This record gives sequence, structure tokens and C-alpha cells, in this order.
Amino acid sequence: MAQMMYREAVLQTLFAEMERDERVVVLGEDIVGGMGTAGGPEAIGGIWSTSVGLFGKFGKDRVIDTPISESAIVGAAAGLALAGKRPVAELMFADFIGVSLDQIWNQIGKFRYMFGGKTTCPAVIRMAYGAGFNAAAQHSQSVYALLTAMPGIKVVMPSTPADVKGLLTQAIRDDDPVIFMEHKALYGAMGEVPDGDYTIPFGHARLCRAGQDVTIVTLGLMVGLCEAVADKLAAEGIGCDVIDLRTTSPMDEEAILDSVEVTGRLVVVDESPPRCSLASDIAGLVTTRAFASLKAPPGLVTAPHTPIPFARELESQYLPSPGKIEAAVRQTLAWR
Amino acid sequence: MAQMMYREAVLQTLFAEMERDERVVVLGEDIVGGMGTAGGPEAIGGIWSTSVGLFGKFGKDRVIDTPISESAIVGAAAGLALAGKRPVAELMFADFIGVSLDQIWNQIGKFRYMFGGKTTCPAVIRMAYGAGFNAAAQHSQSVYALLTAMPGIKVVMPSTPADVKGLLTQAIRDDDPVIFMEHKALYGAMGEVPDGDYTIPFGHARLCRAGQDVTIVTLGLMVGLCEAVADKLAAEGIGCDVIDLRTTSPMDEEAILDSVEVTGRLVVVDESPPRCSLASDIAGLVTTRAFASLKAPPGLVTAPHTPIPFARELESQYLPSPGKIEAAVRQTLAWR
Amino acid sequence: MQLSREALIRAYRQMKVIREFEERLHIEIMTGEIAGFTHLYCGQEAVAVGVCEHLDHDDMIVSTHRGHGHCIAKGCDVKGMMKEIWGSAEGICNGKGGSMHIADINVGMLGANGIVGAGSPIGVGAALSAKLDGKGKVAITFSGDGACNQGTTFEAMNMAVVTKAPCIFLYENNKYSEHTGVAYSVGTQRDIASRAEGFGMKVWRGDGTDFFSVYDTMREVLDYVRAGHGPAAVEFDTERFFGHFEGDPQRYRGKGELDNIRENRDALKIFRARVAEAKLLDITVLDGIDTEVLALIDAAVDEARAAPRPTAADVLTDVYISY
Amino acid sequence: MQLSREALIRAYRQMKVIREFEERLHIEIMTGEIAGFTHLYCGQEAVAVGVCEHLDHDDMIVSTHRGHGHCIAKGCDVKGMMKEIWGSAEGICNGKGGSMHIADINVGMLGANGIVGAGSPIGVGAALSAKLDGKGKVAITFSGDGACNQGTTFEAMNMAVVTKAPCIFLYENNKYSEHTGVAYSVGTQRDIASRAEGFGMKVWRGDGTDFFSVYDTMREVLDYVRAGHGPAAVEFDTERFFGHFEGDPQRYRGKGELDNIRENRDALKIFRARVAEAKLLDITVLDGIDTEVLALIDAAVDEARAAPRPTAADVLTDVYISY
Ligand SMILES: Cc1ncc(C[n+]2csc(CCOP(=O)(O)OP(=O)(O)O)c2C)c(N)n1
Ligand SMILES: Cc1ncc(C[n+]2csc(CCOP(=O)(O)OP(=O)(O)O)c2C)c(N)n1
Ligand SMILES: [Mg+2]
Ligand SMILES: [Mg+2]
Repeated sequence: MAQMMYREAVLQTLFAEMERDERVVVLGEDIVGGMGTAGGPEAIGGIWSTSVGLFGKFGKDRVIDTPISESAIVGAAAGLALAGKRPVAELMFADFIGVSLDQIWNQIGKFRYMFGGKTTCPAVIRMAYGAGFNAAAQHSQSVYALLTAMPGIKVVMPSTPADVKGLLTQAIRDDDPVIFMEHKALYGAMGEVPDGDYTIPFGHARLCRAGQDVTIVTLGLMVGLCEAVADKLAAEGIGCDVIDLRTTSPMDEEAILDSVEVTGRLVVVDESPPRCSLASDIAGLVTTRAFASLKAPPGLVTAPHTPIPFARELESQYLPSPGKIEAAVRQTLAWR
Repeated sequence: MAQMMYREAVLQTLFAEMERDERVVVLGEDIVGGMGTAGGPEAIGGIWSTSVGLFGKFGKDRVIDTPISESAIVGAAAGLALAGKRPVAELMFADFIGVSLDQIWNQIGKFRYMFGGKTTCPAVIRMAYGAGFNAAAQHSQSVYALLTAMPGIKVVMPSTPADVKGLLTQAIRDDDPVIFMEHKALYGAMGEVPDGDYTIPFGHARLCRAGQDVTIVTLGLMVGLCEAVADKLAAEGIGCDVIDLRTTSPMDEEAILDSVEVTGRLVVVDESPPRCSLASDIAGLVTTRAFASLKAPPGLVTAPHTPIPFARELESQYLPSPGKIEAAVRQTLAWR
Repeated sequence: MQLSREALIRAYRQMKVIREFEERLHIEIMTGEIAGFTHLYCGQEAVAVGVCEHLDHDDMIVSTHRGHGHCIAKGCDVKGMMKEIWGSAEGICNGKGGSMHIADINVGMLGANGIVGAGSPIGVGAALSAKLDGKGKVAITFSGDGACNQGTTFEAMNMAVVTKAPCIFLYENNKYSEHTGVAYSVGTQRDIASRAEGFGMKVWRGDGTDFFSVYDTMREVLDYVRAGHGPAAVEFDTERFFGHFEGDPQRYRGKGELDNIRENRDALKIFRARVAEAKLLDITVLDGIDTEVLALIDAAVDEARAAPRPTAADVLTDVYISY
Repeated sequence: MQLSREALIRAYRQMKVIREFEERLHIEIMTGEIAGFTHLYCGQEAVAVGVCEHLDHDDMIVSTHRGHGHCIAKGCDVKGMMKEIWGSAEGICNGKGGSMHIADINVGMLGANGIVGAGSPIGVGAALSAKLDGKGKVAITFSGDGACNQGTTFEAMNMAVVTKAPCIFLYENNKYSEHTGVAYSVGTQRDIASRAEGFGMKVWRGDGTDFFSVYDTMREVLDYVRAGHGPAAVEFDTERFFGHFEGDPQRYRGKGELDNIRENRDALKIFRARVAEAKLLDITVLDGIDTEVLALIDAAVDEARAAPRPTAADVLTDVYISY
């Protein structure tokens, strides 16, 4: 076991997988940093420091710094994957799916099906998502609901350094296309990371807290907030299951349904806006599949149906907070 | 009242609004047709025949045929709107939001908010959506859930020629950005269209059939299927409210909730895949806001979590059908 | 024209297969039996074949919505393609893709594509893979005069130049994108190659109705790219014999335009004329091939018509490898 | 250089306002008081001002993530901008946009933009609006040497050429996109203008650290575009004094590079030198402006710091006009 930051877990996993499998290729903007400058390559290593040292070790054909051309980045990953490589492309911000969506949604996510199951497209698209830095409406979004809605791509959302390693290793080895979403506000988070090689299978949620009274389903940065709320409520004798989904597509439906069968009460905590969201997806799942168990209306704690505002006061109000989560849990418990 | 086709209602509304307001400008690929050819302009008038004759009447500065550059089409609409015009851009297929999403989602949909409410962006983006022509995975999608998830844009889904006229007129006069989705399989549908000028406000659903037993919420092409099922069941004494949402953003939540309060049973019929869908959105709405009224788990009739297949047998199986809708209604009724 | 007799026969045969595949589809589609949108490649045969005759299965191509010709030229199974277009479970994509989504990675055919311009970045990726392998292989992306206006195409060109990817941007200028003329939609007027040159690539041009022009041009282009000079672009002037899609009334064509191109710009006629003129082959050999090809297409259609249909359960498979 | 005394003073003042606005932000940001990502325009003042001094409020500009200079030059309220960056409810966007999203449609400033390359198509739309109005107005889109690789930028150029939109594609080549040099990321090496030329536009080039070079070049470009010749492109060679964003350690810079550009490529120093050389103004006049501007910036910061903060309820407003 080593203590390391979330961002270090990303870097070390990329490093390990590139060493293990020479088909692994990484590409993205400034992932080398310093190309074409007096300072020279590796002056940076990615703006999130998740690719430092890869270029020096693996060279320019496997660590490809690209122009600002996200469609071409994702498209190149698609072509590399079809040609038998294992590309890991980086979108600096998840918001840039806007300029590259076709290649994710209509290309990478559809090849296998359109081509009759006769090909694989093992591309990984990493992207930094989420709010918390007052980066405003175009650099703070949590786009996982949009991507989860799209058949053919798997969507992975690690919340801890240990999960980063296990899930990213799985993503790179997985034969299907994977979106790997790293929360910007977690990059500096420390955690224990098991030594050696391991993978975490997709579609297996993690039970972070166990309790009998309410099921809290969440993911990414929100996990920590929910754990804190669960701990606070536990002191009062209120028991919460806190489920970290880890992957939203595939999603561990059984873990959610099993828990709700016991608790009868559901709260979903989701950093995205509410419409056609993961929160409503899970509410829909539970209502259709565990209706008889449900004792109260689900509490959905989401961002509002607005773009993400800039000012500190506004952004913090925009985001789910421990206070709102706690209120939702209490409201669910108080029902009837 | 005149009888006309859905596509004619689009064309006549564009014509009428262009005559009424000289700020209205239309743009898109082949909307004139024949530019730069021996046949000359207006050889076509849009592949859906929804812009025939506009060029001859309003000229090249208001009827702008464009290269195959969807980002630039939507972006140009954004710029026209910011500059005070009323652009109506056409994406030939809704699937092409893939290559233009940024301009819809991060630009048009966010200007007003990001700029502190000090500007408007009255752009309309029309797009042909939906399956039924065996056009396969990249030309058949129903992207309304993705767009509904995005704050800042209104999403409109007419199901009849009369609604086309009222809703498109409203869309063009609305000061907010509007996505106007026309179902390919409805273009040839005939219907009565009231004469004269009228608008249908957004966020007001239409009750197509009234009944006490089950609430069926649907939209677009699915409306006709649901009406047929309701009529069949009515003959058996089963009464269905069939609600045509007309707009998914804003959505007429009250119409849905009011109906479910009476019926206690909900079926949603949605042409898109199931995850983070409009179907789950509505199930979530009803479960959180009308929990006490709900007597049975909602039935969600959607496409499966797969891309859209090509072959006739596959596509027809992929789509919601009267048989599946009827089964969902019966299952909801049979519960407990 | 240093082609062997066998090579000449092969090239002609490939062009003829494409031609008859398409002429037959044109007829069959009118009966309503075939579903979906079909874009015929007829008229452009010299390009696909003049290119692909230089390639082996480790060279990769990326195609467009008008992909039948590229697929056949690159070695996709003709009967499997016909079955696919018929929507059979035995189609090359099991009936899931249809005309716009034919692919066979094993022969280096990385997919037709319904999204105009989407293929170019994919080609760059394939080329980067080839570069990494270091065996002198290339990727070729086919684009039309319409597709060259899509942002992805431009991004791909710059990215290929920057990364020195062995990628060839091949523009088939058939003068139309749907119903719009290239003189309108490409700002540099009919000239796509000059724009590619603006991205810093060496460019070539050729006559896309003349197999020999394409073949000879491509030899140079391929030598250049295989030698490691990075990407290149090439534009072929060619013709589309049918409408944009089947059913298109083509009102944008000039009077006599179609007759003229059928008469003077027919890749098969031109091939025959040039072969006869240079006495490269006895022309009856080509007649024999014609007969063979017609039989092949007849058989392909018969088999496609009789082939098993997909079943409801097939909808749910092939989304992922591991679920 | 046929500028009046007033025009010269105005130009210098505008550049100085931009400079001091940014120098001050650079300091204030280090205290942690200002939230978000801030990209400073310092070093490029001559471009924004040399361009906007030709424009009135009916001419429109579209800006980038590095937009403060464009905003100030186009006439946005400086105090409102400072308040915005501070996140105040009295900011020019009520605290909702921040540094990357400043806009003021009333002065023809159609928005800074956090998405690299997104502005170009928007500029084409604004230009099409101007064309429709027929009053000789133009739209100018500012892009960097990085943004010129985004597909949207290319699409916009072609679209403008095809539609003859009075749009000016203005490239500020400060040689860096984030931490990458233009020599790497633009396939045509340092030359963006030649690529724009490849799209069929007339292009100009100028020295983006010299107000007079920019101003004179832009007179020609604007005359050309206002006359109805369609779009044009212009590239200015310029310098970025600070890091890509605040906090950037700039390890990619060469030794002495920053000192050198501060010494020899400073738009304000160059302006002073040229004005002095040509005896256009008494240099003490400029010193007086410096004092004034510093006072303005001090006041702007004081006011921003004291200005009311937005409240929770503000999150939910301004999404739509009609709900
Ligand atoms: C992104 C996108 N935009 C528009 C279309 C619709 N469309 C299909 S083919 C086509 C014309 C393409 O023209 P060109 O590239 O010249 O190819 P050609 O049809 O001549 O082979 C268009 C506009 C599409 N499929 N994808
Ligand atoms: C679509 C998109 N890709 C990447 C980024 C991240 N990013 C912000 S600024 C920038 C560099 C832009 O370089 P350039 O256009 O030269 O402008 P400069 O910063 O030099 O003013 C990058 C990569 C972004 N904001 N948007
Ligand atoms: Mg063409
Ligand atoms: Mg730059």
C-alpha cells in the first residue's frame, strides 16, 4: 500500500500500462508540454500533471502531443483503436465533448454494433470534469449523464486514488470504448493505493457506508460529501447505505435495488443539472424495479437547471452540499 | 382550416414569419439546393422540401445555403441572433448535433446566463429526427433527451401539422434559443391547420385522449401509436389519458402530475434509449412529486440501450410499437 | 503503365464489379425491396481501384457514405456486402450496418461512414498506428468535395502534418455535395488540392475517370508517404453517374450532362479504349470478364434475397464485448 | 500615421488601461481573492487597440478566453469588468460569467469565450447580419495561434468565403498555445496567414507589438472588407507577457525570453518611442495619462472589492427570458 494523490494514481497507471503493453498510446493537448518551445518537451506534462515523464520514457510515437483539435484527437484515438492499438486520449476538460461529440457518440460508440460485432474499438477517453474552481459555465460541467445516455460507451467515475488505479487499468485493458472521468477537485486527494496489478470490474458499485434507513447513491466528488453526511447522521442513530457507483454505464443496478429493498428510501446525489439526469435515471430505476419496497419519494439532490455560474457564492450555491444532502435524507425519512 | 402535410406546415410557417419579420433568416445545407450547378438555385429546396421557394422570394442574404459545416451553421445562427436577427438554422439530421454540439450547448444555450441576463439569443435550430427509414445508427436518432438535459435551450417536438405551425411560430418569435425537432416519419402526415396567425405557448401539453385509468405520456411520432392503443383499450372500457408533451423543455409537469393524481398509473413512451432518458426523467418526476398517488410502478416503453440497427426486422423491433405500449399499459393495470 | 497482364485484368475486373454491383442496386432499389439510404459510387470506379490496387491488407482505408466502391476495391466480400445491403443476418455486418456502415478490419477497410467528414481523423489515427509499427504502411481517407468543408477534415490535415502521420487525404471531386455544386461550396472554387497545400502538404492531382491516371499518380503519392515524409493529399476529378441518393431527381444537372459523362467520362470505356490503343490486352478478354462479373452479381443478388433475416434477439447483441 | 493628437492620446490611453488592468490583476490574483481561471492579455495591447480604434459600436467583435484587452478596446466598462472578475453582482455579467465570459452587445462586443475556436463561426453570423443590414459594418473574430487549429475556425473561414460575409479573421500569433509552441502545433510552421490564404482569402500581416503597424494594416483590411469584397484574414506577430493562465510557471520559455520581450517588444514602450521620434506628442502628456490610468485602476479595484456580492437566488435567474 502506498499513499498517493488521485492524479499520481492516474499517472502511475498510465506508466504501468504503457510498460506492460506496447500497444498503449497516449495523446492529447499539452500532455507532453513544451513542444516547439525553447524550454523543450516535458516542460509541463499535462495541465493536470497526469502525464509527466511519459514522453521521456516512451517517446513521441506513443506520447503524442496534439494541436487544439479535439475532434481529431478523439478521431485519432478511434483510428488507433481500430488499427489494433490501445489509445488513451485526454480531453483537457470534459466540456470539450462539445467539440468532439460526434467522434465519441457516432463513431467510437457505434463501430462495434454497426459493424455487426466484428470489430473492437478499445479507446479510452480521459477527461477532467466537475465544478469547484469557479471556472464558470464552459469549464466546470459534469457531463456523465449525457455520456451515460449513449449506448456503446462505458462511463467510469473514480472517486478515490485506489479506484483510479483499478478502474483505469480495467479501462485500458477493456476491449470496449471507455470514458474515464476524473474530477478536477479530486486530483489532489490522497488515499491508500494497493501495490501491484489489479483491476476493478465495471458495473460493481462500492458500499462506502452501511446502514438500514436510507440508501444514498452517488459518485465522483459527491462521494466524500455523502460519507460525511452519513457519518453525521450515524451519530444520531440514522443508518445510511452510501453507494459509490464507480461506473454509470454499466451501472450496478442490483446494488441499488438490493439496498432500497432494505431501506425503502432513496436519495441520489448528482453534480449535474436535473433533467434527464443520472438522478432521475436512478429514481426511474428504483420506481420501476423496487416499487413495492419504496416507502417515500426519492430525494434527488442535483444542480439546478442552469449553466454553472462564476462567482464563488453562486457556484457553491449551485452545487450539492452536505447541508442539502442532509436535508434530503431527513425529508425522505420524515415522509408520512 | 386547411388540410396540409406536416412538412408544408413547416414551409408555410417559415414563409409567413419571413414575410412578417425581416429579421428572420434561414440557413442550412441544400436549403436552396442547386447552388453552383447548371440547374441553378432552387433545384431542390431542402432535402425535406421544407424551404422550397424561400430563396426566390427572400433572396440570398436571408436564405443562406451553406457548405457541409454544421458547427459553422449553428455558430453563424448564434452570431446572427446576437447581432439582432432571428435565424432559423437547419440541421439536416438531428444526428449532426454530434458535429455541432458545442455551438448549441456551450454557446447558444449559455450566452444569456453567462452574460448576466443582458443579452438574448433568439436562434431556432430545426432538425429532422427519428427512426423508421432504416437509415441506421447515424441517421435515425431521437436526441431530445440529450438536448433536454441542457439548460438554456428550449426543446420543441410537434406531432401534428397544426402544432408545427403554432409551435414554430412561437419558436421564431421566442426570445430564447429553441431546438425544433421534426420527425422524419411525420413529414408526410396530413392534418387540419387553422388559418391565420397563432402561437402555441411552450410548456403546455396537449391531452389527446382522456381517461381515468392510466396516464400515457409521450411525444412526436409516438403520439399516434399511443392514441391508437388508447382507442383500442377504450373499446374494452380502459380509459387512458394520452398526453402529448409538445415541448420537453420546458415540460408541462402539472399536466403529468394532475393526470397521475387521478389515474395513479403512468406509462411513458419514448423513442430514445432508456438511460438518462425522457422516460426516466418523467418517472423520476412522478415518483418524487406524486408518490402518494402512484398505485403501480411506471411502465417505461423505450428503445433499448443499443445503437439503431439497419435491417427492417431489427429497426422495427428496436422501436416502441403499439404492442409494447399496450403490454405496458396492461402490466401497469395488472399490478397488485 | 508498367502493369502486368494479370494486374490489368484484375483492375478491370474490380472496376466492373463495382459498376455492376451499383447498376444492379439502382434497379433493385426501385422495387422497394432494399431499405435505407443508398449512395451509389458508379462513375468513380477508377479512383477506388486505382488506389487500392497499390495496397495490401495492412494498408488501411477509411471511407464515406458512398463507400461500396472503396469496400469492393479494398477486398471486402462482394456477396457479404450485397447481403448487408439487403439487411440479411449473413451480411458483412450481420444486417446491422447497411450500405453506409460496411467495414472489414481484416482487409484494412476501417468503415464507410454516415457522418460526412468523420473519416479523416480516424484515418490519422490509423496512420499513427502504422507509423508506430514502422513497416511503411499507410492510411488513406477518402473524402468528397462536400466533406472537405467539414471541420474534422481540416483538423485531421493539420494533425497529420504536425504528427507526420503517413496519411493520404484523398479527395474525390465529383463536383457535387448532394445537390450543391463544388463551385459554390468550396471557397477556393473547384480546387480542393490547393487548400490541402495550404495546410503544408505536398499535393497531387489526377483524372479520376482514368484508371491509369489514378494508378500512376498514386504510385508517386504512396512512394512519398511510405518513405516517411508525412502526409500528402491528392485530388481526383471524377463523376457521379447517379443521384446523390437513390430517388434523387437530379434537377440540378445541366441538360445532357449525364449523357455526356456516361459517354465521355466512363472509367470502364476509358480503360477499354486505352488498353486497346496501347494493345495491352485482347479486348475479348475484357468481354469475358464482363460476363463473369454479371454472373457474380446475379448470384450475389440471388443469395442476398434468399439469405436468412436477422431476428429480434439480434437487436441486443454486439453493443459491447463484455457486458 | 495620419492620426490626430486626440486619436493618439486615446490609443495610448486604451493600451495603458489594458496594461494596468492586467498588471494589477496579476498581483491581485496572487492573493487568492479572485476566483477562477484568468488569462492575461498583457503584451498584445497594440493589437486590440490598433483594431478597435477603427470601429464603432455597430461593428462587432468576437473574442477569446484571453479577452480583457478586446473588451476594453471595444468599449466595455472597465469598472464593470473589474467587478465581474471579482465576481460581484454589479459586474458586467452580474458575476455569472467571470473573466472568460465578458460581453457587452451594446458596444458590439459579442463575448469572450472559454471554448477555443468557438468564436469564429459566431463572427461569421455577425458578419452575415451586417451584410444583410448593408451599412458597411463588419465583424472581427480574434483567434490565437492555437485556436487556428480548431475545426470551427476552418469551417468559419470557408463559410465566410462562400457567403461573402464581411468577416475579418484576426490571428494574434503570440507563439504559444498554453505551453506548446506554434512551431509545433501549426503545420505550416509559424505562418497562419498563409493557411488562411489557402481558403481563398486575401491576407495581411503586421507587427502586433506596434500600434502603428496594426492600425495601418487594419485600415487597409477594413477598407477592403467594408467595400464588399467578402472576408479577409490578418495575422499579427505579438507577445504574451504572462503565463498561459495565472499560476503558470512558464518553464517552456527560453532563458531571458521574457526579459527580452518586456524590453524590446513592449507595445507601450514602442508607442512612446515612435511618438517621440516623430515628435507627434510631448511625452509628458503620456506620463499624465499613465497617472490617470493608474488612478482609474486603483478605483476600479477598490470598487470591485467593495461591490455587492451575488446572492443564492441569483443562481436561478437569467437562463431564459420567458419561463
Ligand atoms: C455531418 C454531416 N452533414 C451532412 C450530411 C448529409 N450528407 C450526406 S452526403 C452529403 C454530401 C457529401 O458530399 P461529398 O463529400 O462531395 O460526397 P459525395 O456525396 O459527392 O460522394 C451530405 C450533405 C451528413 N451525412 N453528415
Ligand atoms: C476547445 C478547447 N480546447 C482546449 C481548451 C484549453 N485551452 C484554453 S486556451 C488554450 C490555448 C489557446 O492558444 P491560443 O489560441 O494561441 O491563444 P492564447 O492563449 O495564446 O491567447 C487551450 C488549449 C479550450 N479552452 N477549449
Ligand atoms: Mg461530391
Ligand atoms: Mg497563442
